[in-house]
Amino acid sequence: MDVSLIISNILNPPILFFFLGMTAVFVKSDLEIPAPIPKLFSLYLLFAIGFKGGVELIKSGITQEVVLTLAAAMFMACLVPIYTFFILKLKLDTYDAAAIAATYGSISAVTFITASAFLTELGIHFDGYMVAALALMESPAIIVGLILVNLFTVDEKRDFSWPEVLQEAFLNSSVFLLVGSLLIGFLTGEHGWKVLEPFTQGLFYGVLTFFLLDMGLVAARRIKDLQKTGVFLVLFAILIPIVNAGIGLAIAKFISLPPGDSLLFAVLCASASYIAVPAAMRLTVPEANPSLYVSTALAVTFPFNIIVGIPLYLYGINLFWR
Amino acid sequence: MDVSLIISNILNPPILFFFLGMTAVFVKSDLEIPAPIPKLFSLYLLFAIGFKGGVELIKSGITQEVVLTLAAAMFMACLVPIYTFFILKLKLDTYDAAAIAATYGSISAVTFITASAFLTELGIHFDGYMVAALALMESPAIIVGLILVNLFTVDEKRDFSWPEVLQEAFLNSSVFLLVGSLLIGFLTGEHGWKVLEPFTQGLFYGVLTFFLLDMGLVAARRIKDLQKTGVFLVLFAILIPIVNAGIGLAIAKFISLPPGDSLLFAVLCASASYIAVPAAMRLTVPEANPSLYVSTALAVTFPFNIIVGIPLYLYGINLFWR
Amino acid sequence: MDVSLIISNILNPPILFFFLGMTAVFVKSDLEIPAPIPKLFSLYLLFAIGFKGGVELIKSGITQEVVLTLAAAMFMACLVPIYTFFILKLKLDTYDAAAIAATYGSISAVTFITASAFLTELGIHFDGYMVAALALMESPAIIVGLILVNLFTVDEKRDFSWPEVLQEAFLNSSVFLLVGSLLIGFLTGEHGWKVLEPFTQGLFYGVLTFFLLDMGLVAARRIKDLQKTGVFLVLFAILIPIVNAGIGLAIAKFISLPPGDSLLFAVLCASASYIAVPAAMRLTVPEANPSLYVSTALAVTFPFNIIVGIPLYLYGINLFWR
Amino acid sequence: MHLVKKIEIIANSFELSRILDGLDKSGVHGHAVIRNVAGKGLRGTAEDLDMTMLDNVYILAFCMPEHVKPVVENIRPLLNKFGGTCYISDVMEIRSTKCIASL
Amino acid sequence: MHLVKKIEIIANSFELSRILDGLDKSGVHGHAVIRNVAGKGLRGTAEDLDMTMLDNVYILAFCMPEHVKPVVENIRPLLNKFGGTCYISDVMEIRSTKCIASL
Amino acid sequence: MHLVKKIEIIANSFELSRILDGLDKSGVHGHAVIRNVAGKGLRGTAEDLDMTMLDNVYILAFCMPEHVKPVVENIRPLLNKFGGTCYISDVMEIRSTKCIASL
Ligand SMILES: Nc1ncnc2c1ncn2[C@@H]1O[C@H](COP(=O)(O)O)[C@@H](O)[C@H]1O
Ligand SMILES: Nc1ncnc2c1ncn2[C@@H]1O[C@H](COP(=O)(O)O)[C@@H](O)[C@H]1O
Ligand SMILES: Nc1ncnc2c1ncn2[C@@H]1O[C@H](COP(=O)(O)O)[C@@H](O)[C@H]1O
Ligand code: NA
Ligand code: NA
Ligand code: NA
Repeated sequence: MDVSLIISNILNPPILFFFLGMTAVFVKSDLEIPAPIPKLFSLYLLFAIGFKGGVELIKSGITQEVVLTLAAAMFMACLVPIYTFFILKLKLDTYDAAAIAATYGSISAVTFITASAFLTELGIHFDGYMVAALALMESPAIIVGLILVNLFTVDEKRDFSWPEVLQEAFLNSSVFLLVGSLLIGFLTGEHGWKVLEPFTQGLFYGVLTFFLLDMGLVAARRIKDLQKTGVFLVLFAILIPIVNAGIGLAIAKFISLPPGDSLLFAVLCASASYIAVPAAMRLTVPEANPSLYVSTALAVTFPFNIIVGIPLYLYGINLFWR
Repeated sequence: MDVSLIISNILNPPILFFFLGMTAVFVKSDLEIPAPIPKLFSLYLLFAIGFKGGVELIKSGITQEVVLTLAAAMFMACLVPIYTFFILKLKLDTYDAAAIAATYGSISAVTFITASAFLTELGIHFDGYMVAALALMESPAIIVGLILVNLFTVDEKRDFSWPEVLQEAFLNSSVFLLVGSLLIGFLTGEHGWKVLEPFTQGLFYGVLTFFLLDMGLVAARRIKDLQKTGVFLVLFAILIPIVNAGIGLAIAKFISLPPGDSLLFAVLCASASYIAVPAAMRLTVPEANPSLYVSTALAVTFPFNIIVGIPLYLYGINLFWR
Repeated sequence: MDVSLIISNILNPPILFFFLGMTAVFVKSDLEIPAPIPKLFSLYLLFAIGFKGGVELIKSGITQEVVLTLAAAMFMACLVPIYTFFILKLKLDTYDAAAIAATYGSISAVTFITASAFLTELGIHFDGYMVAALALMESPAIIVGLILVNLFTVDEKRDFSWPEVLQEAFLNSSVFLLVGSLLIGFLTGEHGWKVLEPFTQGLFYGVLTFFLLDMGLVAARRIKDLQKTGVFLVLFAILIPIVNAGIGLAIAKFISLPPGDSLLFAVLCASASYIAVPAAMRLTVPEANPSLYVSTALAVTFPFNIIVGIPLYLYGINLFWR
Repeated sequence: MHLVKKIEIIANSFELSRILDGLDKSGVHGHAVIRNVAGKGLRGTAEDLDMTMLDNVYILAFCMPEHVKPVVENIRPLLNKFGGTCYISDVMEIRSTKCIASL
Repeated sequence: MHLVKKIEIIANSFELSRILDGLDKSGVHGHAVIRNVAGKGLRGTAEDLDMTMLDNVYILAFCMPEHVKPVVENIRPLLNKFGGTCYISDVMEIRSTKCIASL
Repeated sequence: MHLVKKIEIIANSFELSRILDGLDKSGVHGHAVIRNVAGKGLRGTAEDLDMTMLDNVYILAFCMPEHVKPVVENIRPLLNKFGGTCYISDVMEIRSTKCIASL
């Protein structure tokens, strides 16, 4: 049953194009999506998912369920970086541990989007306000990571300014565009949706497919970095997502989220940031080694989640939600 | 009534994304639409609007109304740079005055497109041949501006070649693509329209929205330049569009244009060029200061027109057209 | 009849935009499609055509007709570079002759796509598996060209590695993306098609149109190179496509292909590569002069095929297929 | 034609605004910036540009020789903290009205 | 390995064809052009590249020392009129067949 | 502040990986690459970049003077075969901790 879900997930164009991208690197094809096209696609995806989420949020209203979900999202975004930090400290220094912990406390929008495309195809409903949870979970881990660095390094006073850090955490382009599109969707509602639909809905699946082709290229190029990161981090990058998804599912069950929303919540908990957090970490914790936190998130956790994780978590939901 | 129009205009995705772009700059978010994506979008918009205009022109035929409208467009494109030149000369030297006058004599295609999207949404009809007026009004102001410079500077003989100037005025990429697409729309008619519709029509509103996000970023970045331009130019950049729209509406009434076409004509008169004319001025009047003519057109007149101007001019039409 | 076909072909948006691009260069307009937008469009076209071909291949199954067509494709991809090599040797040295022969032995995907758009418009059916023939015909000519160079140059041992050449021939980005998309279309079938349709089908014609605008720019810029190539090569670049199309049609008739497929097969035989082969030749036969093989393929054969060739070959089919 | 100094800096794009501030503070008001530079340095490759937003920029600034010292003082701490390299060389400037004469 | 001169020009993109013509006329037939250069000079920032089409280009040309004078004579009027800067420096060229020997 | 050598290579993009290998083998592990460089050289213009995939790259590598000789030995055959140019010049590096002192 699990395996059949995995296979039906894999036989989707986006996942297959992800494999195609990885294959291109392995066979040394010169295929590449030239910059800044991937950037355009990622802006488009944030715009489309945010806008759609906003439109659905105005339809559903801000119910108790919404508030509970957002509180749970906030909770997980703080819990994950703290507990993983102590696991990582076993093997790594404070800087690297904090940076990786922050990476896993935050989320990957593309993983979320892939999961929502998967649900759409299976005909499982999910709520638009999950996009608000996505937006809410991007930033806290950056702050938590930085507080951890400050608590656990005693030597010299680190010279960074909190305003700059908050800026980086809450106003970086991903968060800003996502939240902005959500608000605009919220303001323009059904009316705005109708005029934008051919753009935000019609192209969505195709752009995601093309974008995952590029993600495959990027992830595969990072794989050779994994030799430097070592077995510990590779295991970490596979097991922690499963644990986080498990905690996420337990919370979802506890606050009685419907199956679709639960899957998305689990995916948010399980995913790791490879854009916003790495950018913030380069700036705020320059002592940490970027190839550690980028490579684990990008070359292990991301492929694991979209290929195995999403159907696996859905399998868990199928077991416990009936 | 006016205010309710403004609000219904503002609550549209394109305008809201324009605000989002401006906000991104004000809160120092690192959001940016990487080059050359905005260029692609602006080529797309010219292509789509030109093609659609051509298809509709072949349907309506070249009637007396069309000829009258184009004559009026030509008239305004020559009148505006001349009369504004003398106003500007009160405070500025000949070079700057001529360059700014040319900027305001020409038009902004995106303002026109935003107005047409606004009309579409309100269900107000407008004619495809207005695109021909748009195309016609881009270039004359460049020539007029240059003649003014030649008449009012006596010192040394300016070494520029008329062929080069005409080239720059009539064959710059915006004019060329717009006119070319118009012709092709005209040639292929309904048949061509059908095959291109998902591309030119389906995506139109979405691309406009995305493009206005970038325009918001660009306009906001220019706002700090306004300190250097001074109060005179800022007032000029708000009042002259209103005056020009007023003249435009009077002419439209005089030649009995229907409301939708009248609005578009007023918007053409009111808008200022921030691409074609600045590029031509750098080349033909290098003595003028680009930040004066670019910043007024981009950071004042453009936002004013799309936020306040378009609904304001429509309000005027609602008053006088019944 | 031939002329009316040519005219109905010319009055299509893609061809008209190709002319518009050429005109832009001739009148020295500064119109340009900035890099890497044309690259994005060409990736999109390969993706869309490959995916669609795969989906249709799974519907039709791998019949005897398919196998025969692919065998014929393979045959022509080997025959053309060999026989043209000896013609070219009359006037050129071995390196240039082999490089140009390889160029004409391979194919141009955009010519194929333009032909398929032309068929779609005329309502003539063609089979999805022709895309497999397209994919199959890209690479062999590179290998054949290289063998010819090795056979006909005796002086020093050329230092190149066959693995590198095979890599370049079979894993270059065009071939890789086309074959990959074909496989994915094959794997996901009707189901995958439905979710991707607005992207791969809806935008197809529009992107092709935009892309041909760029091709017009590029082809026209190359035209001045033709002075250096001389009359012999210009004649070659017009006559050889006609001969190849003729041979292709004869074979198509012999294996009883339906009219639509026959046209596409003739177009494959007639077209010359201006991307994959030139890139491979720069690497494997650096002694050859790139402007010879790029300019003939791009500035003569490509325009000839899309403007005159496609309707001409269809005229031939109309004569003999009834 | 007179001698000026050429300052070349390659650094991560997130340092750009800080470096330009540093130049400005040191009295160097002109600069040119090339984006999307790939590369490899002490901290490994930076080729997956847009994905990870960790692309490099190449900053060029030509200045009077006396500005070099303040520039180095302002830029070095940034490069030491965030990575990046800075090089200085001699070039002749062609712009002043009399430069032809001096050839 | 022999000494050649390196010419670096930063100017607005609309000057590009004129500058390349100037180089060509001066006998410098090789050049390399990098587009989309942002920057700040005497005439203010030029960062809103595509919107206003006022982006800069960075032109590199390596040439024999004797070509420098004609280049300067041809390019300077353009730069004076339309803006932009030009710098010249010394580099060693590695291309001729015997260059290894001279190291 | 100490003297290093600056190596500038302009070549076709398909040579890039080979050239970087050559640098690496010669002990030069840092480099920066700018893509999409248009230009004109012995083999004609290369401006139709994406269409024909024949665009150039501009490679910058700063290295110790003793590395120049092996670099030249490794790179020259490539440039002779596939085209492209290589230039070498002197620059001062600002990075080591004591560089301010030496000014
Ligand atoms: N020796 C070098 N030559 C050229 N570019 C370099 C060199 N070292 C570093 N870089 C560039 O500077 C960036 C940052 O260097 P680093 O701080 O050492 O990681 C690298 O990604 C390269 O683009
Ligand atoms: N001192 C400088 N160093 C580096 N680039 C400069 C300098 N001055 C000017 N530039 C570049 O040249 C362009 C035109 O300069 P200008 O004509 O002074 O406005 C600017 O936008 C910069 O990109
Ligand atoms: N003298 C030169 N100055 C600057 N760039 C050059 C020069 N010669 C060649 N190039 C660049 O190097 C590329 C390859 O040169 P080539 O191998 O001579 O065709 C050209 O396309 C130019 O971009
Ligand atoms: Na997470
Ligand atoms: Na106007
Ligand atoms: Na062929």
